[in-house]
Amino acid sequence: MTATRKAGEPILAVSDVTKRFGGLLAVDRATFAVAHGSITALIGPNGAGKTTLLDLVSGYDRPDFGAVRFEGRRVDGLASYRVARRGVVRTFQLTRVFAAMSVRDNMMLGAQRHPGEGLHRLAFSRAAVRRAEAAARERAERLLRAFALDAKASEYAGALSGGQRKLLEFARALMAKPRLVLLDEPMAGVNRALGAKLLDEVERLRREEGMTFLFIEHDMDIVMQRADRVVVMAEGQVVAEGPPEFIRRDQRVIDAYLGRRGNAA
Amino acid sequence: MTRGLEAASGAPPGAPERRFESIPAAARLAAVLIAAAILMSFARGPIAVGQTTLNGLVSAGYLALGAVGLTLVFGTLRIINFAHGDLLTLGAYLTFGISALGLPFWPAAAVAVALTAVIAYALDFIIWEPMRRARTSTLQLFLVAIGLAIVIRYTIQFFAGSQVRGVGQDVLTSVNLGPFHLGALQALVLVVGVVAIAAVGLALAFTRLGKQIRALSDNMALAEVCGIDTRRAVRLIWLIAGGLAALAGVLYAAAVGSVNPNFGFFILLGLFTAAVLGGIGSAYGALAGGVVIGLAQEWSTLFFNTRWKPVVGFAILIVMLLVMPRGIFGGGRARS
Amino acid sequence: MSFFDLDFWVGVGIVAGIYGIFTLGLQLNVGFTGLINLGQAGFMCVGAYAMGMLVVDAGWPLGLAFPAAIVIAVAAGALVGLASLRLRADYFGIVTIAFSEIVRYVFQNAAFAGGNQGIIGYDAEWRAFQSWASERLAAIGLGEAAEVPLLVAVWATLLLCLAALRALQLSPWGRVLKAIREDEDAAAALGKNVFAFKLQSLGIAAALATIAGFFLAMNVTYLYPSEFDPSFTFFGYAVLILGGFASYGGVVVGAVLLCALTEGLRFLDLPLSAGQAGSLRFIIVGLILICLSMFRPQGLLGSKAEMQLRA
Amino acid sequence: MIGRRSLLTAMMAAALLGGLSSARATDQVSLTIGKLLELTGPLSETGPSQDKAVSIAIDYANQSAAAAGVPLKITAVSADAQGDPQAALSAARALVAKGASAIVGPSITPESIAVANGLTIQKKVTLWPTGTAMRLRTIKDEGTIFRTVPPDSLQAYALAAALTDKMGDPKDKLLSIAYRNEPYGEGLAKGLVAAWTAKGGKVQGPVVFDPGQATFDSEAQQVVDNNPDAYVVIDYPDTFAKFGASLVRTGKYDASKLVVPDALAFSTVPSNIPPQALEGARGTRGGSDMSTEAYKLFDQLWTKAGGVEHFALDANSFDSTTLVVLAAAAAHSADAGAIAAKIHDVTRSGAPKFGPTTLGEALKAAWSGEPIDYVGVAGAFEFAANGDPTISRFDIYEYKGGKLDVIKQIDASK
Repeated sequence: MTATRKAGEPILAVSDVTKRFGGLLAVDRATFAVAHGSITALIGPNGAGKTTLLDLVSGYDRPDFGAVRFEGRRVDGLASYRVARRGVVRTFQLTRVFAAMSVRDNMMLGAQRHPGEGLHRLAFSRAAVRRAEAAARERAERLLRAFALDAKASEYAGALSGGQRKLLEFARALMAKPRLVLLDEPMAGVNRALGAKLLDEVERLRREEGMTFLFIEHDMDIVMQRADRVVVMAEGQVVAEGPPEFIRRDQRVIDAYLGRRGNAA
Repeated sequence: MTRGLEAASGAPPGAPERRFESIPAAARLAAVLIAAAILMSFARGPIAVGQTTLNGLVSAGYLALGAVGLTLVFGTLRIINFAHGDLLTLGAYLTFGISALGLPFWPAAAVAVALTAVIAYALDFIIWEPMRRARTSTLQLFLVAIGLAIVIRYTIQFFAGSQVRGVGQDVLTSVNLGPFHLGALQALVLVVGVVAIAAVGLALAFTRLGKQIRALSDNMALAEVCGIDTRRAVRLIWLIAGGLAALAGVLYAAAVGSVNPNFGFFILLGLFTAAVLGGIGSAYGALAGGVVIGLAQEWSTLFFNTRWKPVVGFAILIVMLLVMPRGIFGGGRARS
Repeated sequence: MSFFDLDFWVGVGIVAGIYGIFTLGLQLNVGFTGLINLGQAGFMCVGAYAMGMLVVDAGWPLGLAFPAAIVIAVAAGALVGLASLRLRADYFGIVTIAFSEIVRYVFQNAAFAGGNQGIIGYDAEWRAFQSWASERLAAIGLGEAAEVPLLVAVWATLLLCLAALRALQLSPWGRVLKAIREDEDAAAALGKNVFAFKLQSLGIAAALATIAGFFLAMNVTYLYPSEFDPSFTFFGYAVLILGGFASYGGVVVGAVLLCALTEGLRFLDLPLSAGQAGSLRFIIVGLILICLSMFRPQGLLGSKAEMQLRA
Repeated sequence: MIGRRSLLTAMMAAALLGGLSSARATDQVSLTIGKLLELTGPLSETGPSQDKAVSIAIDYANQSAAAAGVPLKITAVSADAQGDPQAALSAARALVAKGASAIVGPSITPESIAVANGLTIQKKVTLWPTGTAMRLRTIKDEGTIFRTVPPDSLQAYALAAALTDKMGDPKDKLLSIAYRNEPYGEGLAKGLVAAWTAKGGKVQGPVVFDPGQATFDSEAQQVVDNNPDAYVVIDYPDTFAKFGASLVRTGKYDASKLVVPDALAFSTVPSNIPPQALEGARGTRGGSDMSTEAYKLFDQLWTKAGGVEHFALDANSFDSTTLVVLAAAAAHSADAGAIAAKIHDVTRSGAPKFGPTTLGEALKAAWSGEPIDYVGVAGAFEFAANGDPTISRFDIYEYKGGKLDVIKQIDASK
């Protein structure tokens, strides 16, 4: 399911995006681009504005200034549910699963444009609803198996461990067949082995379904091995952008992020 | 009750209430009210406007005092305390009970105010504290408040009967201030009301405990982090809420002259309107809200048939919530 | 002195059914969408009065006036929702109770609604149906109590609404609703138009309130503003919390138990004055409400696990 | 309070005994009367006085029956209408379930209609509401609803007559009207405006005030504005305690210009109503040629029983209860339908006249089967077919020194 792609045009273009909370300038004229089918890491010290930027891109919050374009069309200012419907799905830093609902139900909520979610369709096109429900259930089962959560399908999501919740939130995001997935520290609290499996799944989805990933990550090993581009933020500004090897040597990055702590990563 | 609900109504990260920020708002409000009064006196004549203003200030007294307790409890503990109106009734009926034992009216009222404060504190100890520890949802707190309101009201009625009871004070002699007239007792109620409002306002602004309470009502989690002993502060809030409610109840009974056990519940929604108008959690807001509601209701009689008076309060409430949800002084996010 | 008087308990069954339908609407809002709707009595007032005025003033047949009244009430629900659904949950609650009070005062003072003289004479067609049905029931030996047809109609409608809401809850639409109750932002991040779902939830609640209002109007044969007092909504919440949070079946059980209890207490024979007995009845209901909310917040049929996960 | 409780337990015992003894005595009739009272909810201020009015009527009837050797034993059961028509219907059903053959109350018309349509018409149980609205007459009650309160239309003429008697010809006289915002007030005010303007009088207002409000100063101001020739305030005692005080405080209020309807008629003014608000005021209430002694007796019974003070229309509840007892005596039975059929026989105009002071003889005469014309405390009751009192004789009274003094009687139908 590869989207129509104008040659060379990035899937996501962030230009001069600014956001202020009272006196605090959380994001300051951030400008960068994410290429189709790329796995881009967004790194930077705590408080650099990474999560705020993700909120601005996903419509969870509205930028004070600047533009966010997804597949060439502006999305800043749209409500978060409209951005999601355009094919941009996100996960949260503090995982947000529907605790009092089963793992399977959590997954089923990921399905997009489900006819069963409209009262009129429920009443009049019951066949379409049944078909969509079956398709969504089949995709959910497959994803749950991929993330080793199928055994827990009928348990309450609230009963899962921190790591399992992270995986569930990620799997749920994939339910929507998104074209761009924004992950906020997907590996936090996930054990090494399961983390590697998750990243393999990311690469498989990029290869087979052409999905693009932008993820916030603190673990430099993962960034260096898995990301094909890196965007570095510090104090609300994008200080550097480029392939991982280039970023490792860039002086600005070292000062802004690595250097300040004195020891090389 | 729901993560969504809790997050939406989580501790409001509004700007803490600094004394300076609230004075301009109070000044702006006073200016608006005075301008409105001047404007109306062109249309309806200064005497009519003056007289209704006096009438409005009398009811502003007990509305404001009743609303202060309500907003502090609502602001800090997220409790939509539907039992608050019945604390007013409790204050008035304890006064009757104590004065029946021989104490004159006003000393009996003082004892009743103290007693109601202690009862409010005890209720927190028995009901609200355990529920807070069990981190119950807003809905459960709201339902307990309804149950408590019914129990208080009908326990009073069980012992005192539902018939109307005269307060036994002289409600007739009136004082003439130039062209305006005001019942002597009403004047007393007005004076006591204004003095109490000022005292509460100053206490909250300048005393250490007052600051703690306002900080708590502004952002409970933040207050805890800054080392405020929230347990003691919460207990104090209940003492203040109960005491002020009882005082408002006594003032109401004295100003009106005769009451039955339903009066507290009947003006409860008026207290809510004042609290929300002023901005939930802000004590100054409740004081200002009470004044605005008191004046608006009496001024409305100049323009509309008096049968519509009760609707004025509710109309203001809805307009305020849609236009200025954080109220005149309010902090916190009113939008989910 | 017979406690088991058929007429009395048929009457209690009717009131329980009316509260059941009314509280199903509350449950949809509170238990399944996370909306604290304190104005349900106001929607019932709009619906019942619309039906009454359409029949009496506009001369419509009941069969047309009743569905039209539902549409009008749903429109009122949408209006309230559009104006206030963006507010914080507790603010929304206060707006809805202010709305229901304004509606009550308008119908008490507005000349078009009969002022505080109320509205009468809208139940002629229903009375005809009732007597026709009574003869049928008498033929099969159930003719004793006059109100049995109303009881049957109320409970048939209640069970129908219960089944419909339960089916809705198991549908994808219901799933989204519950997700919104859990975490609005997460639901929005999955592409769900949270505002639209809340509006639909409020609209359906307004429709259910109107159906309850219809049967209330037929039961008391006279529309009068004090029938739609906020205390009706509070009693509805007591039914909800007794039956069980987020459980439609619980609403039916809660309605029967609470109505049977409050009405049954009328036969409490203590050496007290009438006034004291009257007060005691309410003290007992109040204490039940407090104890339930404190010690069994999930009520009878609600799920304790869900409550804890959410707290 | 204590006095009443021991009284109550005595009556409870009597009820039990009554049940047993009926088997022994030849045809001892054991009548149960249902009290449908406003004990909780928005009208709960009316409950206690109505409860007392029916209780003292029953005690007085029991004593009179015993003295006259009439084998009739009366007990009471009560239920709470809660100020809500649906609760009133359920309460009425509880009363019938507890054995009530007649129901005294409820106090507002909406509840009366709900109870009538839902229960009493079908069960042939007589209903004695104190609500006066004409709406009650739009339902076919099949002779089961009787009212001892004069209908609004008649009382409106009585008020107009009382005003004319005091101020002379109404032509160009300014009458300021205020009423409490509920059926009783609205109905009477409409009738009065029509009656007054028909005679060329001018009307100011009506100022409508909401009973739930705390202060009435602004409303009171509008009543006394433009110095009207007279005021009429249609209200219940609980709100008038506040409204009257507000009127006096305006400083421009002259109580002698006030005329009030029957809801504010008390033999002695309750303590929470400021005396200056009524001193010199006039009023109307249902009357009869025995009014003075009847009210004196009623007042004695009321004071002797202790407890709550007078409230609106308590004499009417007293009369309703007495008429039910008389009808039961005439019917020799406690059956609801039999009682309903006998009401007209105990209030037949032209038959031998009896009153509260001669209740014993009335009971004996009724028991012996002759028709009688019982005249109650609150007026004579020749009931029309629809159960409303036809005789329209009204007392016009004046308050002097906190006491009610009947100064004149008029016939409002002329």
